[in-house]
Amino acid sequence: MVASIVPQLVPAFYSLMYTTVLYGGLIVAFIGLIGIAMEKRDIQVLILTDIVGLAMLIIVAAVGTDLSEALILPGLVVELAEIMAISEILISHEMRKKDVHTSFTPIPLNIDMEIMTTAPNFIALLLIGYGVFLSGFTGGAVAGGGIVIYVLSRKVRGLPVVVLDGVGAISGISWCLWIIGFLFFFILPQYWLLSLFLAALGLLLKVASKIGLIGIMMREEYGRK
Amino acid sequence: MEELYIMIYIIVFIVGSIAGLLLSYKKHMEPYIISEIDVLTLVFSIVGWFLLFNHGLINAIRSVILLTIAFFCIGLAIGRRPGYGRKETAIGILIAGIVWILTSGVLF
Amino acid sequence: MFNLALWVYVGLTLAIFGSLATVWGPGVKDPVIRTINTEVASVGVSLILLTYNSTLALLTLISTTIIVTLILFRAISRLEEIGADV
Amino acid sequence: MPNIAKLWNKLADPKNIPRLFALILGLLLIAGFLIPIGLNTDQIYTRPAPQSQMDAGLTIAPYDRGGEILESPGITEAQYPENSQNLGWINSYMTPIADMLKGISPYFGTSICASPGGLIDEILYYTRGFDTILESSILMMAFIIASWLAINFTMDRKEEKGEGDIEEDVKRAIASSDRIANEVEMSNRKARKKQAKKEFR
Amino acid sequence: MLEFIDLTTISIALMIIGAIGIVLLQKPLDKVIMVSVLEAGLFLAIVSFRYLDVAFLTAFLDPLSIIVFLFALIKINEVRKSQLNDYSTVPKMLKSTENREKNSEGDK
Amino acid sequence: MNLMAQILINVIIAFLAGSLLLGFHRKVMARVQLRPGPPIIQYLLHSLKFFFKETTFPKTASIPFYIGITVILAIIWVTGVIVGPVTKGSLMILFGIYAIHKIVEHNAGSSSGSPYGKLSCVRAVFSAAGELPLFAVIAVIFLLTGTMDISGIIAYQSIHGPLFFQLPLAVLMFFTLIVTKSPYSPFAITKGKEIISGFETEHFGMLRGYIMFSESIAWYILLWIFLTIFFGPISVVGYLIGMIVICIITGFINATTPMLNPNHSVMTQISIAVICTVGSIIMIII
Amino acid sequence: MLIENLGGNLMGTIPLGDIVLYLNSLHIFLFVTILVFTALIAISRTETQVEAMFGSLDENKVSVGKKEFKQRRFLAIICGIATAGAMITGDLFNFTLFMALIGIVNIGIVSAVKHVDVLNSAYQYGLIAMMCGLPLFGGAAMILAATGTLSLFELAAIPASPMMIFGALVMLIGVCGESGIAPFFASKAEMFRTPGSPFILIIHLSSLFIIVRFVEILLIIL
Repeated sequence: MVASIVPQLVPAFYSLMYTTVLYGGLIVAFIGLIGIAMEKRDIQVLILTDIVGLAMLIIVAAVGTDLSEALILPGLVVELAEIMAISEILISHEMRKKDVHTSFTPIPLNIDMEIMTTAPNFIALLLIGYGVFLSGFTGGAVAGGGIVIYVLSRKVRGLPVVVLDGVGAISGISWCLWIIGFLFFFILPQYWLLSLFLAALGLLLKVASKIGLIGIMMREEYGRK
Repeated sequence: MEELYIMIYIIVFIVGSIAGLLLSYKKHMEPYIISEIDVLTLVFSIVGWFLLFNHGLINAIRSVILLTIAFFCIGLAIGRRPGYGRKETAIGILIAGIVWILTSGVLF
Repeated sequence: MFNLALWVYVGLTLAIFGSLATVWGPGVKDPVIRTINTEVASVGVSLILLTYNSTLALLTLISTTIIVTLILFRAISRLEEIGADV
Repeated sequence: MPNIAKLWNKLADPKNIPRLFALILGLLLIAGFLIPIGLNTDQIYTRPAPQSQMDAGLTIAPYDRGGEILESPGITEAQYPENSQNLGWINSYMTPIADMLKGISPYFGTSICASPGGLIDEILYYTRGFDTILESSILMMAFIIASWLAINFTMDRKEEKGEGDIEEDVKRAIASSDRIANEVEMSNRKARKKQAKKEFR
Repeated sequence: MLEFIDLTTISIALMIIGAIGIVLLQKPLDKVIMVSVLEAGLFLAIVSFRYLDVAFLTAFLDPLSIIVFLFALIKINEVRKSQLNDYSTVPKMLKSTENREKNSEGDK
Repeated sequence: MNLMAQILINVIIAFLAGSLLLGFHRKVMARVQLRPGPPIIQYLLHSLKFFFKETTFPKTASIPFYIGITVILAIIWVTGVIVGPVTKGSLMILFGIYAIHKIVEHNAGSSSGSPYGKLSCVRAVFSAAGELPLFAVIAVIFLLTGTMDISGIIAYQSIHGPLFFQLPLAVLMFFTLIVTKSPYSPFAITKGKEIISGFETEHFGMLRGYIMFSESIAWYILLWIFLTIFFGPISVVGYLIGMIVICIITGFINATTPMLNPNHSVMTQISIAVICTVGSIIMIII
Repeated sequence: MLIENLGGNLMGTIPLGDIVLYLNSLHIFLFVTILVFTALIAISRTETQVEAMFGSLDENKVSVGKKEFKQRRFLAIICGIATAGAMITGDLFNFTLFMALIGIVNIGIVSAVKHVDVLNSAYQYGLIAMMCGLPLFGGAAMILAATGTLSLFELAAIPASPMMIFGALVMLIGVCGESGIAPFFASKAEMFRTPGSPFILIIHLSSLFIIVRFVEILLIIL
């Protein structure tokens, strides 16, 4: 019974498909990389690195074990974070290059979509609730998506810096929470349940708050007038 | 212990060089005069190089002491101001080399 | 039940097709079009993850793809506003 | 020779470097087609064949790894089982809500296993927890960089007057949050009016 | 004939149509429509794999991605329009070349 | 003899011998260029002199680092002596020490705030990009001998004969590294004369003394490693002759070649590194 | 190949589940050095770059602002700690993660400066760091697929197969790109033109140490 749940060796399907999938991943990576090699404009290269990241996911997933899935999960979130940081550097670089005296506040957007006034509250609530239930990286991403959409749809133009700092503080605290959880696993193994919850919820809070940050940064772009 | 001796040799060589430098500066204030052979330097050079190559010939004294003296003398000869002490060194090496070849039995 | 390998092939096809379209597709000089084209490749990857039963990774991928798109669009629109020639 | 010199000089331009890197990496990856590739089936953390658990009708497919909640550990093939004393307990654990959900429908395996407890937590927080710490540190650093840049350069540059004046920042923040509160209040009032009109009609 | 029309075939067909549509259609708004077709295909695929919760979440996140697309597109359109208004007398090509010259100068 | 005394003696030997060799190197260069050149002990006298000079600090310097970096430099090379001649430990550690040496060049240049230092600091990054691959020669040696311990490599050579004949390309690679490290070399972009003294420009007095002290040790250790890992167990006289010969050869090279532009320097080094590594690996396999 | 043959005798391990950190004399040397440097960074102040202006007798001073200083110091310390971790880790994937962390922090350290050229090279370096995700993680995954393990202790005992060598090569390219070895040196070297000597020091230090460590790992795999 037990042996049937988890096999000793990797199932035949994975080992049969491995070569195919790996080759596929290599092809995708090759296409993306050659595209980068041929591209000259900065922003285009940034978009193309996304493809390279996807190729990485394929190559890692091809192994087909629980470990490979555990390696994918954070990798995804990291990819996201790096794109975020680098795009920000690109923007600030271009701003520095231009004249300092021109105004850089985004052009206010004037759209009135029915869907944006009714749906987001519900969807965001649902997503956040579901994300909290899931916890961990996945939950963080889902809940973060909910927060983003909420912030995006509300009229929150001009949210103060303090809020950003607050979000940062939450994520810092949750980080500590979670490190404590991790250490508990090895120092006091008998409290594994407690450490499990510390870790899971810490990570959830951290990822969600960080992704929510994106929403706050977006509010200038899409916050309506 | 070998390293200790090496250190002593190097230090002695350096002290000899500094002494030689000071001596030659005292003797020759003027730059670049390729003079004839200086006898004192020649003596030091010959003694130094002779001892360096042939310390095995003298059994009465420990070779370490002989080598120390040798390095000091060599330093005195080599460490002269630029331009001085070259010929002396060459002669010293030549004589020491000839003696070494004759005594060590390479030829026979 | 049904042919699992077929799904993997479809996923790979979509991924390769999508990346090709992103790199050399029609009209990709416009960064907006390029960004939308990456969606095809990401759906391909999603299919592969689905077939490999990595459903958690699939969930995470779907939700991060949206956010990445958002970030890229922010960068694009911001740069266009500044009038940067990048 | 002058050509090589020119080429080398071109390499000193930062703009060319990512492209060169991409080119070399791409070519190297294509070389992977020449190499015999195969999956070693003796892996750690193996998983069942895809869809086999779903077809077997297990309630928390595809992440059922055996074990009973707080009674017996599940199965995990870790690299160093001797380093993890509670191996397998986590992937058999379920929160009460998850347990309830498990009873409701057989199609919620993924979300049940994503909530605290479950296989992924076993790997992510316990056996390979250090990896996860690093990953999320990367995340945190990236966000710190991005948000720092955003606050200091890319957002609200118009209002930037004195650099590094915290008091000024706080004042401005308070003022702006006041403004937002007003705005929100106004919009709420408007919405209420609209609502009232509709109801009245 | 009808045995072809099962969940698998339909979802694959939807995805392929969506993919081709996304690539071939040039206007961004058309592309967004095709994205929703593609994602519907993915949704069907997930359903055919019987992962209800994943399907449920996908069903929520898909519209969100469409909303994000729409927002961004409207925003970018507006930006482009406003820039066109500013430089209404200047053709677009000319403007970009002007920029390039400035850059190459700056790079020096 | 206990370990401390051995370390002390070896450090003194390395310092004195290194300075003499550097002085000799300078003499060779001078003779090649038809100048009389300074006496051989001049370098040593210089380094001793700096220990008795007044030490001043620039107002703009990044203070703990500005001072600390010279001390770190001295410490790492003393460690180098311990790992090398004293205990005959792992080559990897020497690789690490060499990497820190590059860091010191980098930070000594940047911490003063001087524009020359800054240029030298950027060039230190350039040169590190080229020199570390050259040091990867140790990987080739490992592939052949299966060990990283210097004592192990010596033992291997006493059985199989010197590596000099088995890995000629690796010898070339390491020799390029030695040329790079020698003063006035075509690759020494961090200390090029167009940026005054490079990273040392703003270090005076005692700090400069530390730098010169460590540089002579570094030169000695580098030559010592070269002779040890390619020529196997050789006697003191062998080391002496080998070091003098290497000094003469590098002196000839440096006296007759101009300094390369940073990019060219880096790319030349990396080309040599790649060609020699690949060549050596092929030779090992065949 | 035995692990002991590379960096001296094994002095101890720190087991954290599947990830086992281990120490030998090389690791201790690198670890202690990096921590010393990090401590120095934490207490040091930045330098002021002074240059004479062209055509007049004035001078041009560039220094680091206070806010910028705090941010960069924080990131530099994190970078130091990450490098220290990478020195002692005994797991392949863990090592690549440390590398990725170092990469992103390196970008962060220079991202706050005002020079346009430096920002540009930071961006280009950032692109490389993102692309490096593929060779690093992908290479590690290939080695995992070929051997079924990521632990360096296990890998040391397994004889190298072509696929492992390929994975290691792919990883090597990733490390070269991320640490700015020639021919990819330019984008990284240009980042060093900014003031803030202690912080840019750690960028260089981390990349050099990573190379030293990676050479060891490469030899373990082969």
